[in-house]
Amino acid sequence: MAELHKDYIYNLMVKGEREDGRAFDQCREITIETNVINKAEGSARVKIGETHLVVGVKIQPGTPFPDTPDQGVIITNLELIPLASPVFEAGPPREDAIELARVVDRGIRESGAVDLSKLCITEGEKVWMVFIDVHVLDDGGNIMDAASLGATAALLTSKLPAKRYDLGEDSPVPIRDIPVAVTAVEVGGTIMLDPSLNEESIAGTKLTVTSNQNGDISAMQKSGTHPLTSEQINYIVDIAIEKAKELREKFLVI
Amino acid sequence: MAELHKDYIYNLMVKGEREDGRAFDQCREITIETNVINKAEGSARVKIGETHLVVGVKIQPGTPFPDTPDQGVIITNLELIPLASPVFEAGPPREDAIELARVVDRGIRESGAVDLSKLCITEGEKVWMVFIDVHVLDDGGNIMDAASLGATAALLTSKLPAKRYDLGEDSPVPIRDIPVAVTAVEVGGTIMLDPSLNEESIAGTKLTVTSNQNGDISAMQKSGTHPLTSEQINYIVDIAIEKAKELREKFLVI
Amino acid sequence: MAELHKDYIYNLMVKGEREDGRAFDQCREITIETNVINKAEGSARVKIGETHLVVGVKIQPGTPFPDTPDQGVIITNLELIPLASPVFEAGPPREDAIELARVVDRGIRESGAVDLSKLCITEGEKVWMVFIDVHVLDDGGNIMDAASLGATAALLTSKLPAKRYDLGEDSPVPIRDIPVAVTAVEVGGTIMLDPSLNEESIAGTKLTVTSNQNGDISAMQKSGTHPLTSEQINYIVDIAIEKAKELREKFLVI
Amino acid sequence: MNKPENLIENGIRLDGRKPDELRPIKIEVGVLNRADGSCYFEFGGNKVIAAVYGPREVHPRHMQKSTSAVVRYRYNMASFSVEERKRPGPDRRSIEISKVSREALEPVIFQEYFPRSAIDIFVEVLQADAGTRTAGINAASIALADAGIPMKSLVSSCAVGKINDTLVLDLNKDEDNYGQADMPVAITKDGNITLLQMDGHLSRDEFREALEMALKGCEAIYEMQKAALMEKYPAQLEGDVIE
Amino acid sequence: MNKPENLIENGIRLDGRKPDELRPIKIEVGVLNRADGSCYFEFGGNKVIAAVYGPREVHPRHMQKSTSAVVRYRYNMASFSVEERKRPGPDRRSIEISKVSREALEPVIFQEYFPRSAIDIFVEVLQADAGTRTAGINAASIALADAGIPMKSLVSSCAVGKINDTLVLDLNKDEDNYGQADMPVAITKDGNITLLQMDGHLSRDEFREALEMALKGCEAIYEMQKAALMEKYPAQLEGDVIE
Amino acid sequence: MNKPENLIENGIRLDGRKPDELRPIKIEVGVLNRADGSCYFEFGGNKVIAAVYGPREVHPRHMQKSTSAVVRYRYNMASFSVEERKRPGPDRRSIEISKVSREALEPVIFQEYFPRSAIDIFVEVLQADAGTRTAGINAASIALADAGIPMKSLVSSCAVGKINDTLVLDLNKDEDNYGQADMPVAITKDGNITLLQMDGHLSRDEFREALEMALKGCEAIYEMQKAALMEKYPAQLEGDVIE
Repeated sequence: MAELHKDYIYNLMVKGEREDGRAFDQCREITIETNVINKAEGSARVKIGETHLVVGVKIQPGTPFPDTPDQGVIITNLELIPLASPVFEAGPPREDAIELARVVDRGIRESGAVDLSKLCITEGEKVWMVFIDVHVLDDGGNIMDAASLGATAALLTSKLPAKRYDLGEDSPVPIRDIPVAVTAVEVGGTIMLDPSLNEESIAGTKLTVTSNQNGDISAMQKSGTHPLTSEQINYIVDIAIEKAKELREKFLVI
Repeated sequence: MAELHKDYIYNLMVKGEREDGRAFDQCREITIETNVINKAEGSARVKIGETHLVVGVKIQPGTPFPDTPDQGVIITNLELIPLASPVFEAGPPREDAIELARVVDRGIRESGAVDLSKLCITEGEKVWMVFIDVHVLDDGGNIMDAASLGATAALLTSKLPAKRYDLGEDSPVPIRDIPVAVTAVEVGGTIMLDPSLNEESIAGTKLTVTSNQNGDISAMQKSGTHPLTSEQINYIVDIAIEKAKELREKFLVI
Repeated sequence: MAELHKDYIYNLMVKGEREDGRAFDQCREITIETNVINKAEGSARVKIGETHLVVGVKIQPGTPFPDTPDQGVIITNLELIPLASPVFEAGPPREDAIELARVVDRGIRESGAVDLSKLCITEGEKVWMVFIDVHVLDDGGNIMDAASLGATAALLTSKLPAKRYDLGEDSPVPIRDIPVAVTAVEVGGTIMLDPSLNEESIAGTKLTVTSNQNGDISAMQKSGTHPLTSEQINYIVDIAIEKAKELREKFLVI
Repeated sequence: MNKPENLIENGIRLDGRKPDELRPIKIEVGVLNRADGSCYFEFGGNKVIAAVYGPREVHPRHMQKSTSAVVRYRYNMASFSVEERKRPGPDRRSIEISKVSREALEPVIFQEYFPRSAIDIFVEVLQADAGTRTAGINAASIALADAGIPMKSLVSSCAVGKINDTLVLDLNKDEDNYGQADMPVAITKDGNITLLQMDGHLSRDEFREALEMALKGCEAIYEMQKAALMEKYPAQLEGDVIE
Repeated sequence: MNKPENLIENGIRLDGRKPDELRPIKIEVGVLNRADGSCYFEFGGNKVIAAVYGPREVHPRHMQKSTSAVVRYRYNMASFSVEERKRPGPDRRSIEISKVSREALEPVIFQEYFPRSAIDIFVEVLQADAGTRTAGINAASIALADAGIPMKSLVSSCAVGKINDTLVLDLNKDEDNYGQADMPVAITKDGNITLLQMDGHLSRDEFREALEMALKGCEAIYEMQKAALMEKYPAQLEGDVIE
Repeated sequence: MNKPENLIENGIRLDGRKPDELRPIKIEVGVLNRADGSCYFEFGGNKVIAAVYGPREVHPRHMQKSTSAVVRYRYNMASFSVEERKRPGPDRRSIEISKVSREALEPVIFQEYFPRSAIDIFVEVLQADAGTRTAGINAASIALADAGIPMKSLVSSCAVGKINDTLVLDLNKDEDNYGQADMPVAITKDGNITLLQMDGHLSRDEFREALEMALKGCEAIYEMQKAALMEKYPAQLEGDVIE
């Protein structure tokens, strides 16, 4: 983005405005469509403003980790493929893609969203492996929240494909909680939710807060080089938990 | 190759001639020598004009693919090592090497040349893995046909090394058909078989046709950016099948 | 190092002197501290002059190689991490790191230092895998000898962690010999032991001689592009065996 | 699905199609914001999306061509696009498909208009059901037009196969798995062939017939591609090369 | 260790610490010869070593920034630093830690003083016992000062966690394995937060309390970092930014 | 072969050789068309081929040396060259062999004649039977001469080993597998040693004797190398450095 445009956004912000007319604590329009990929055990297409991605969940039997022989495995991947942005490149995932994937993963794992013990088939030998793959198609900013929403929505519609592997009847993935990640950016002291691509490009820091059904926090990640004060962090935590509640009720009822 | 030399070849061609005096549907001199590598289960050294390569077949027991538990496995590799040409580079195989390997592989696989079901040792557990490795030593053009000839010739002389693995007596690889690939190039509307390196460098497109003992086609691959007409393709198919018959009778009698 | 400084060292040498005042067959000060890493099964910190490295030995059960079903496995790694020198780079080990690791490895393996047959747990199924990892922290020259000393010292203090894997009581790694590597460089016809970084940078060739308790040679490696005469080599072998004896007695008594 | 006894009975295929019938096609032009041109293409059970960036700078520099644009093509399958999860990243199959797909499109692009620059084509397969490379080429061809890249023609692609000794157009997954031959083809609007691959078993005569059948299938697809572009760019296309 | 019944009893943790007590810390400044600055840092059972090279030339060139230095950070665990041998080389975890650690330090470095150059920070974990990233940041911050890199402040880092529903400072390995939450934090001397990660379960109120606790822990570490530097550089530090 | 009781009996080795006898050698000079120089070298059961390209441009540029040529050496084993199929691509062993082989040849090449350029040596092992690195160096040395690279001398290489407490020249595979020591050596025509590696067990005296034995073996090989070149280049070699 040109410097001039950055100044424009910055000046708007000083006047309390955003380029697209939103309030600072307002998200862009969100649409979620599930079961969009019939080869996947669960899937969701998420659009937040101009950001667009598809999450597919593949589930197959595999070997448990030695230290958790009675628990299933969740593996989250996210690729910033060059189709989605002129600045993304082919090749092994870079640090931002890895960070995004790991924060989505921790949100799901740490919230206990999936009851891993129910993914055990034969202790120590065979468990369900749940692969969550986030395929970003259009980067319009705040991939983090879109990916998190997509992952949760896809999991909510996923089935354990027991029949295919002669392991009985198919059943839904055992869901215990519905984590929602909400990201804010800080720009010159102002806090804004759900940053657009332009806003991201002038922000010094993002803070992602993933919260549970009961309003507790299950994961957080500060990303970026600007420091935050305790007050800013506490403020973001508060509005992120509120916003997560809204989003959960609107989009993620089981 | 210098532009001037390209023009020379092109002008010759317009006059109906080739640099080395061949007719358009004539191959260069071919020599095939088998059993040249005693550590391999089968091997062949092929020279077509200035092109020179060695194919080695290694066979060892391995696990079948889950979807074909009663069939052996064929894996074809081809490396364009930097020894063979100033333009080849070390490193993982590039798209041309991969394409060559895959076309050789499909020629053998799709023709049913090897009876894969006879490569099963214990269903679902142990089958013979046949590794066909093509080692190009000198690139004088038309590696494709040399590699295909070498792979077939090496297979025809290969043994299943049962003794070494305490699996009974050695026996020949079960051969059912003898596929032969023949490649033509198109240059300014003219079709030429078995292109030399210089001819390849001015050709817009190659077409490889692999055919069987009974004259049926088992694999085809167009490679290069010039379009071909239906007529050109049908013409190439016809002469490729004829030439394959010749080569089979001359070099590949079992 | 600047050319001027190279000339200075070279001129000193011609006068029979070394930059740090040592005799040509004298090593720098050596300190070895063992059991420095409590997560490792054995470890040693070695300083030779300004060179500083840590060797950690990890031991865990694994599968034997098919051709030695009744023997444990030793795997030696050495990384020239960018923390240790401005000229080291991140990434897969380069040829010098690989050479160093392999010479350390051969010194231990060929001397029979570890009784591999006693590392067998169940023939053909389970053996102890001994991983020797050399972590270079400061390159002050002659990493080779420091790594070798560290590897041997760490092995001498290593335990087979049988308890952790329910395989009985812990026991020391079965040691049969104590190999010591000693490296000399040749500069303009002069032979010097234990080269400092500056001396290494003007040396054309290094020769490492690893010898046993009984004074026999178990491994040698010439490294570098200057040729050596038979006389030079025989001289180095003689002083290296002497020096190894000294070092063994001083630092590596069991 | 286990191997069915017959893939075609009384001239009707298992999914109800006639031998020379294409699967349903759905085309959306310009579906992405960041890309210079894009296209979403459904071809039966295949869902692919193509994006075009360029002409733009070439990185790394040594890949530049001084007299024409470099065309690059990356065919990639999403991990979840197939029955058994696919490991992310390129494999030998996708590298070969990328190569032949690029070569299927290069002849129609006026590369010499853009020396030292790159035209990057990315095709992502979101759902696969046999025929992904043909779907990708169809999508990419539209995405190139959507990006405003000057082209001599669209490129249209479909496969012909053989099942139960019958030649049929546009194999689906089951027909591909249990069929006797598969032959993907791509053509320009003049019927010049820019992609041709085949594996399986075809006699010389079957091949001739199959090629004719493929050309007809491609022509039908070409009309749909043109219609989709006309809908998005009604004015510009009048009398244009795309037509 | 198998999961213990209680990780804290009567306000005393299994290793004898009080809830708000840090593990013992040992700092050595300037321990390496080749590096421009270095620091060995023991933090309970963690043993890490940090080295700083720079400002120096940037390779490859295209990574240069024309108006400021590039800061690079490589967190790496020695294969023998953990119970189960770690494969050498970067993994996803170490790549993420390198990123957030770099971002924890960048705000205090006067990067604009050194356009087109690189400041390289290398952190090697020789022995790991929970909290390696915080130990690494503490060490790196001292190594930067030892290298003479101009800085606005030191950066100090420690974690807060939750065990048996009690918030505790600076988790050790067992507390981390069997605890309910872990939250590493880093701050500048003014209390600005440059690193914040969390996973586990914290209520909104617990979070506020945990953050306060972390800030106090970081302040205590800051004093130790300053003392270690004062000991090495008694004269220079008088009235300096480090103070 | 299982371990035989004796590898040598009454001074005769299992393959019929005397202790100081080399295996049969076959040399063909200039066997490749594309390479600037090449040599096919059979050494007992070893079949290797060496190619030399250069002096030529260096890619990537930053590998250039401003005052001399860069010599590069790539030793590679064909997948089918050994009993158990070898995975394609370099491994740690081949990287080390490439390094010491390059260093065995560099001292005889007039590198300073060709600043900023590369001399690339490629050695492919088609069939392996112990001693591939020595066969490779012998072949590469001839290929360099065939390419017209100015050299001070040829380099000649063979190994000495110990079997049943007897020193023997030029181990074959079985002797290598079941022997007590292996020591590959390479020398210039003046007897200067450019390659020396050893593993196994040799006393100080055995080592001295082994080294002498290796030098004699190398000298014999040198004569064969020279003869092969003389046959190809009868005129030029008169009075030349190769002699």
